[in-house]
Amino acid sequence: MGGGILTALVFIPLIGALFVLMQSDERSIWNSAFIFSLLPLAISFYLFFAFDPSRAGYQFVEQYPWIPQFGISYHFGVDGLSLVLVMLTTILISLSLLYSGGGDIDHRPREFCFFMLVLEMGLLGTLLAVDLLMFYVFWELMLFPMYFLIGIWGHGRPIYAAVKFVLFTMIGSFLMLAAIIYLVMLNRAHTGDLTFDLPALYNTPMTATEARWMFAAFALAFAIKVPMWPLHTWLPDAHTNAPTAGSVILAGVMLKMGTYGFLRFAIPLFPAVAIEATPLFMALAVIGIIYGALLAMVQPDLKRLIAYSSVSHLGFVMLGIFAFNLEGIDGAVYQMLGHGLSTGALFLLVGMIYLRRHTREISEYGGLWKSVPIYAAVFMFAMLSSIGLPGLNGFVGEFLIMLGSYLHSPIAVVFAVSGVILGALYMLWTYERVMFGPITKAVNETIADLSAREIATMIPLMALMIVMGLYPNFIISKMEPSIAQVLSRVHSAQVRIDTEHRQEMLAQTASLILKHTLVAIAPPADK
Amino acid sequence: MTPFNLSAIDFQWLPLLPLIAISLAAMVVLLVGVRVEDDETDGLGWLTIAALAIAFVLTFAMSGQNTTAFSGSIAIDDFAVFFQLAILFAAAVVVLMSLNYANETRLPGAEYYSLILFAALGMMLMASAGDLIIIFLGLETMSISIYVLAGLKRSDPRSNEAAIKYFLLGAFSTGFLLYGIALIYGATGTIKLEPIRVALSHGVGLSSPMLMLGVAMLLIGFGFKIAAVPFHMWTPDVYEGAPTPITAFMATGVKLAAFAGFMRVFSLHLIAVSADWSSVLWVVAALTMTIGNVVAVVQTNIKRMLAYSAIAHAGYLLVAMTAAIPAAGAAMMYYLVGYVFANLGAFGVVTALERRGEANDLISDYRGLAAREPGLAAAMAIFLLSFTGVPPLVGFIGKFYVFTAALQAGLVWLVVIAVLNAVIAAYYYIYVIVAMYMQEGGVPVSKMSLRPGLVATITIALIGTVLIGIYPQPYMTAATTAFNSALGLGPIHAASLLP
Amino acid sequence: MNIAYSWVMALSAAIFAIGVAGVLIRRNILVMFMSIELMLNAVNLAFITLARRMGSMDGQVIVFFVMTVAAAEAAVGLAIIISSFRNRETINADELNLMRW
Amino acid sequence: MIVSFPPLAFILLFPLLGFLFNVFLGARRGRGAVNLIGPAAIFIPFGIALVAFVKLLTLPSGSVLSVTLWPWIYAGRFHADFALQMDALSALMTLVVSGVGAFIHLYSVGYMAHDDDFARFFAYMNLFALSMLTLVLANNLLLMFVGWEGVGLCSYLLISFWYTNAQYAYNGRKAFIVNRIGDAGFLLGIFTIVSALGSHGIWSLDFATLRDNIHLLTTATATTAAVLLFIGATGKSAQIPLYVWLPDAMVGPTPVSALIHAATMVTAGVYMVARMHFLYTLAPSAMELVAMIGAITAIFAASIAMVQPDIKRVLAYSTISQLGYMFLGVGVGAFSAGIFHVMTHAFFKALLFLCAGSVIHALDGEQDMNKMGGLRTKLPITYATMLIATLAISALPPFSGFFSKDLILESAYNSGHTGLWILGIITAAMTSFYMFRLIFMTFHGDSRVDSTKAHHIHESPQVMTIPLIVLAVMAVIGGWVGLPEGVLWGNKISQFLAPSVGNFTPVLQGGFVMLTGTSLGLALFGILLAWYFYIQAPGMPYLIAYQMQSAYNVLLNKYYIDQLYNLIVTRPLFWVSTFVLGRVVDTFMIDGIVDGAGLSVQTGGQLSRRIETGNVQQYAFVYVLGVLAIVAYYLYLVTH
Repeated sequence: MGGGILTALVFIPLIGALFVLMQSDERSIWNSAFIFSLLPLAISFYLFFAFDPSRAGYQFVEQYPWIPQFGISYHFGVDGLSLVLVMLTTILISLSLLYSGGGDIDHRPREFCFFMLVLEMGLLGTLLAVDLLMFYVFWELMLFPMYFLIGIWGHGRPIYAAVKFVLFTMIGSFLMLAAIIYLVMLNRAHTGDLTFDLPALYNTPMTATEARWMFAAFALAFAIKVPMWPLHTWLPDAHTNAPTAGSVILAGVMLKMGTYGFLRFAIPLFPAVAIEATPLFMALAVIGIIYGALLAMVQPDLKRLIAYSSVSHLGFVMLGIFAFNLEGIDGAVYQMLGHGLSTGALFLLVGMIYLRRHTREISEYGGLWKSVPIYAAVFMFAMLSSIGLPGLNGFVGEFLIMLGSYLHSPIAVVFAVSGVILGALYMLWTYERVMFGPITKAVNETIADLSAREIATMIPLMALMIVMGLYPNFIISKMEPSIAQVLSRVHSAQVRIDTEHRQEMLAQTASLILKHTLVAIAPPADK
Repeated sequence: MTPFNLSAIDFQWLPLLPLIAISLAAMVVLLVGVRVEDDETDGLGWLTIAALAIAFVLTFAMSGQNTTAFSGSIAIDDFAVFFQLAILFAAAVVVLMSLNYANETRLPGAEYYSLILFAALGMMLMASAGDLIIIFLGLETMSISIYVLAGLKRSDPRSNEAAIKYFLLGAFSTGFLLYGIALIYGATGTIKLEPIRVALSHGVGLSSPMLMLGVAMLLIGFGFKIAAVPFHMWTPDVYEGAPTPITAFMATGVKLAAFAGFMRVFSLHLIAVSADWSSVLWVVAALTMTIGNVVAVVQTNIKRMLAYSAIAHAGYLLVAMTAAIPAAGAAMMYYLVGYVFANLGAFGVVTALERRGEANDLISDYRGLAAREPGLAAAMAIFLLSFTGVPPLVGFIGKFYVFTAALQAGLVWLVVIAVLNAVIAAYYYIYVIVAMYMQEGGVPVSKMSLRPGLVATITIALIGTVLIGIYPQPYMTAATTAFNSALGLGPIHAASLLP
Repeated sequence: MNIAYSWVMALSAAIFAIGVAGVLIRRNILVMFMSIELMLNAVNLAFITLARRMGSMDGQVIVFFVMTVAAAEAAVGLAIIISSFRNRETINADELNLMRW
Repeated sequence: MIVSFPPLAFILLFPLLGFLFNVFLGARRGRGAVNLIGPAAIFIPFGIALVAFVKLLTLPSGSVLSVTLWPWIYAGRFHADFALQMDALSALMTLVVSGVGAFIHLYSVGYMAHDDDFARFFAYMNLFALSMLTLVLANNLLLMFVGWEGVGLCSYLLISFWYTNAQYAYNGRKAFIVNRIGDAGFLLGIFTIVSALGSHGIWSLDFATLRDNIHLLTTATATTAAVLLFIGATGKSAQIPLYVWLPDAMVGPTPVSALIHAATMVTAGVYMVARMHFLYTLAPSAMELVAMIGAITAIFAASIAMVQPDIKRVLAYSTISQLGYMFLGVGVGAFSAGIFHVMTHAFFKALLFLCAGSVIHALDGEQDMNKMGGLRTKLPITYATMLIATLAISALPPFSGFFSKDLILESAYNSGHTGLWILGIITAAMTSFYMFRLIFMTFHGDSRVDSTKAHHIHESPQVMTIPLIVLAVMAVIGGWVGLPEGVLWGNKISQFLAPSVGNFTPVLQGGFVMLTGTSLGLALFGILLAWYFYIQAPGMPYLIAYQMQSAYNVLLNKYYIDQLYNLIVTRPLFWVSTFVLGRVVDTFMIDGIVDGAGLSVQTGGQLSRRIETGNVQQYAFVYVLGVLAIVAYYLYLVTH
């Protein structure tokens, strides 16, 4: 038993949120919110060091009955996989609160902090829940705070973006709920005991068809979150219109929930189907890599650009996951963290400049280095980490991903590396247009360089980027056993698969997932 | 022809105490109310609440008895008790909601409150009917009172129109219901439900045209009350025109009663022929959900929107009904409880914006509400999210429960339809939240502090919506035991419910 | 003899149908309401017939209930129609469409 | 034998410290501190490198100094350490990099004396030193890649050092992107090796491990890997087809051109091939490719160099050409010869650039040789040193270039690549021609300098001239470590490098006199031609240019390669992204479907709400329709 530490971790933000609601003056709102985000950070640090890497299973487990009638239990646990993402979450939330207090959020700060902290609760709960229904509850819970963040504090067309974001995600998650229930019923029908506990459901006997449908439902929900091509179109809108902190959390943490879902649920629950679907997902991932990069290249809006670059980077993550070997998945998870940091940093930087100039149009800038050297330097740093310069966090992930995928399918990597090239291309080009050249607009000559608060926000990120680039082991060693566990399920399924049928099954899965994505489902004549 | 033997009937007054209490209270209120001015009717309101409270206690005392009275015409089982308690609670909250409203809009207090009581009486009667006649009587007692209540704003043409429409169509569908009763009677030779079940389970009159038509007619009759497509047409108009608390009452009390009767007859006593009606319900459910949601998307008036959402929710309930398994029954009962809470809350908020003369019931009137009345907006948001089915609110657990039951019965496609509908539903519910939180304008709210009744209503609803969602087990157990008691199974261990 | 019963049942069905048709066709609310009463009476006829055929009292008892209820309904219905007439000065179904869509 | 030698770490430490100092304190501490720290950060490593070198000489041949700093990437089965090693090859490269680098840093003190961004400049320079030293000292392919990309980054930063000029910024990006393309190939090469060896259970990229297990690779795999790695080399070392960035890189400060784009970074490709020689020897066809690309690049670049008016561009193309030689060398299997040329080239080409820089410095920024001439009196030291360098690059004995280049050509011939050898000697002639063209146009004849600048032409300060002299000395004697076999102490350097890069085993022997004779003769011919054109008959070049207008333009515009790339790569890429993907797929198709779904719901609602006419009779009508439907269904059930 974990002595309630995970409960504390998840619900302290909620307490904080309620506490913030009681605050009246702006200063104390920001301070209390920040402090309440520091507590989970501290706890997650403790977890990180107290975590025993030699054990693969869940640690600090807490389990109490919640809805016994359905065998639903209040079940928290942390393993290597969730551990690192919990770290990422707590860090980014704290930093974005720290930053947002500096003037980025000019109205209704109380609600803002409230929703940020509720969001943190949702995210942490999603990561730590071991019970499927608990997971679903938090999965939905994290949706709405973000919806409010985008809708209330967003710029441009916030409402369109917020609603699009919610509906897009809901289609997937509702179908996933149906799949969850179906899976549980199936398990009950075979084993006789009714439980939503994830480990208990791993060995549910099911026919290939059932497995495919359920995998499709899960995969759809997660693929939308990731987002995988072609389900990505909500992302640019959401990012472009979201407030800075919103974008940071959205790109930094929320997208990872999709990939996390694949690793934690979709793949271990239905390994056989996952293997069938590998070519499809690898193809989609590679398309996403190149597609995202190419579109990022031609975006006139900084945030849209970074949004599309996220599509590209998450494509790498998916590629690594579906390589189905330790190197690939290690890399994928590492890339999840790395992308969280670098993209988070980039969004923060864009927010900072937006705060000064109230535009994100690249064409509005140029020659900024002369007026804001520190900003330019920090931006350069974040950019280098984002394009995967060796020695920084980005490289380790990308390298391992491509290595792993190469072992699985070289051709995929041959295409994927073009993503590396294009990544450098659009990032450097953007940097060139924003920072280099003569100052074209007079306003840009007088903008202020980074404030102490802003620098304080960036320093932890940059430090982590270096550490993660030069000494990845202290993270990889923590997460590898859990990843190995996931893999073992896949490999044991691999053995069972008859390569003869794979192509034909793949085709079915593909068409099926396609049908789902197009939401073209009509009831058959008979029930 | 057997001679009419009075002594054959076993007179048991005790089980009827709650009903008697209610009817007495109704008359008292009516008589006292004659002297009361229309703008100071709070006293009557409290009197009504008191009566309902007493009835509540008495009914609660009945729980666990599972007896019948009047040679099976009245069933006093936990099923009945469950629904009656819910009905009484809903009625009480509606009265609470009406306290200020009745004064502000100058409703004739005496008639208003006594009719609410009479309606409650009819609803309770439906819940504990052991006999098709009692169903009919209860239904009529309820309906007739509601007709009047709907039109009680005499000066308001919308109110009149609502009343007329409801009345005409209601009477119209009563005809079908009765015809159905007649045919069942003809097919099985009895109007008592228990004998009907026995007869059917022994294969009497199975698949005889008369029985079939009877089932069809009953289905239509109930379908009208629960506003199932295509018998739903009256709902939006009546919901819009009726005084808001009465709309709330229709959305909660009437729904409860109608489903009580519906389940009593179909899920419990016509279960032997479930194959015949569930296939129809499959289609009806799909249609009801889809039409309700799709049309709700384009509504601009929040009461109409809620009306369509009520239709949609009836659809979700019908999904469970289609499953026709015990678990589904319990699921429906839980769902209804949750739905009642959320609805009372939502209509409470709608009432809060209403003022004499001006309805303020356009969604655009809700713009910027969060800025002016954060608490009110937050409450509304939570109710709407519960409708949407967002965890951990009661609406979500209800949907979860219903889907579980449906999937047990193998209604995968129906569930998929329901799920997709839920997404459509999310759109229009969220749109109201958009208006409240992300837009400017709208109308000011008159001081909530002057409307303690309303505040109380919303608070109660809020607590229920959140609490029953976070800690649902007791209510699930209650629903389960209740439903099984009516099955004659007695209380059953929860888990063994799922076949 | 049984023939007779089915004949009567058919008759009641016919009357019921006529009632329905009346509701659908006649524009005057009062007449519509009368058609509804016609439906109810058709049902009554059916009840009595069945009761007689099966030799049970229930059916006949029901008829009394139905008649009572119908009376109540009539009273309320007329009241509603009148109060509406006060405001709108019409009892034409077509003109009662303030609320739609 | 492997000897642990922790001080190696300090070779990296000091540039790092220098970098950090210049970034965080440089601007605040002021010019004095920077001018001290910046060069010191590379002089000290030079010293350490010397010590290490001596230690290495004392040890038996073939031994390796090494130090493991920390375990770097241990993921799954794959593992790579953050570890350094110094064998003969690394030692030589380290010395060249830190030595030449040191003097160029010194030179920069003078060169940047008037630039306000000195701190940033030295920060970049130190960072470069750090990356380059990491590259040459890395003990595994992956860590080498870290340095590999690091130098690319520094090159990008330094090319666009004067960022306010949009063109410079563009050139910097161009350099980085082209390098990235090469690096992509490099990565794929790494993956190929890992996956191939991995199937034999070997998951390390240590050079030692690779060398011992490389035989496990099939020839096909080896070839693939070798070629992929070579793609990386073509990017870094500006070979066809990825050479396009180097000429544009000349917009950076001249010391940068000297250090990065002449002496060190661009030779990384050669170093890599030599480092991986065991792989290449497994893949003869890959070697053929390397040699061929090298030879062709050499003559191709030389031909362009002959007509360029910009002094630095001439040097840039000559660098490309010389790199071609080096690849020719390693390509035919004479790895030591290639590295030997790397070394000598580092001396004389760095010197050439610094001299050019000194000239440009003197003419404050003028780079067009048509606006120079007759400077030898004004800039005596520069003239003298540059002349030495020119003689060295023209491969005239006893200057350093003669020995290394001749060794390469000789190896090419002896290994049976007669065709490539011919290309080589023709290039030799061209080289001496364009180099002396440069000398003559710059220092001889009568001055064509703008009157505005003419009056204050001055020799550079000592801090700049000393490096010139030092390098000049090296340019003379640098080649003597590799005398032809049998002459005096013979070819010491090849013997020294042998344990690292293996011996060159020629197919056919001798012909030394003939070979040297021809190349010497052609070199002299080139000089004479240049003398005739630019001293004797100055009008002649223009006449020829006029005569062969088209050919001249082709050369002047560098065979229009840039335009070609722009046309077939860049433009289509942007068009596809903007219109095909952006407009059609993303907006129209995908979002179209999404919004379409929403819209269809909306319209569905609008339509179906119309049923709700408000007319109670129509409600009843719908009601009855429902009734009929259900009744019909049941009658159907009954009858069937």
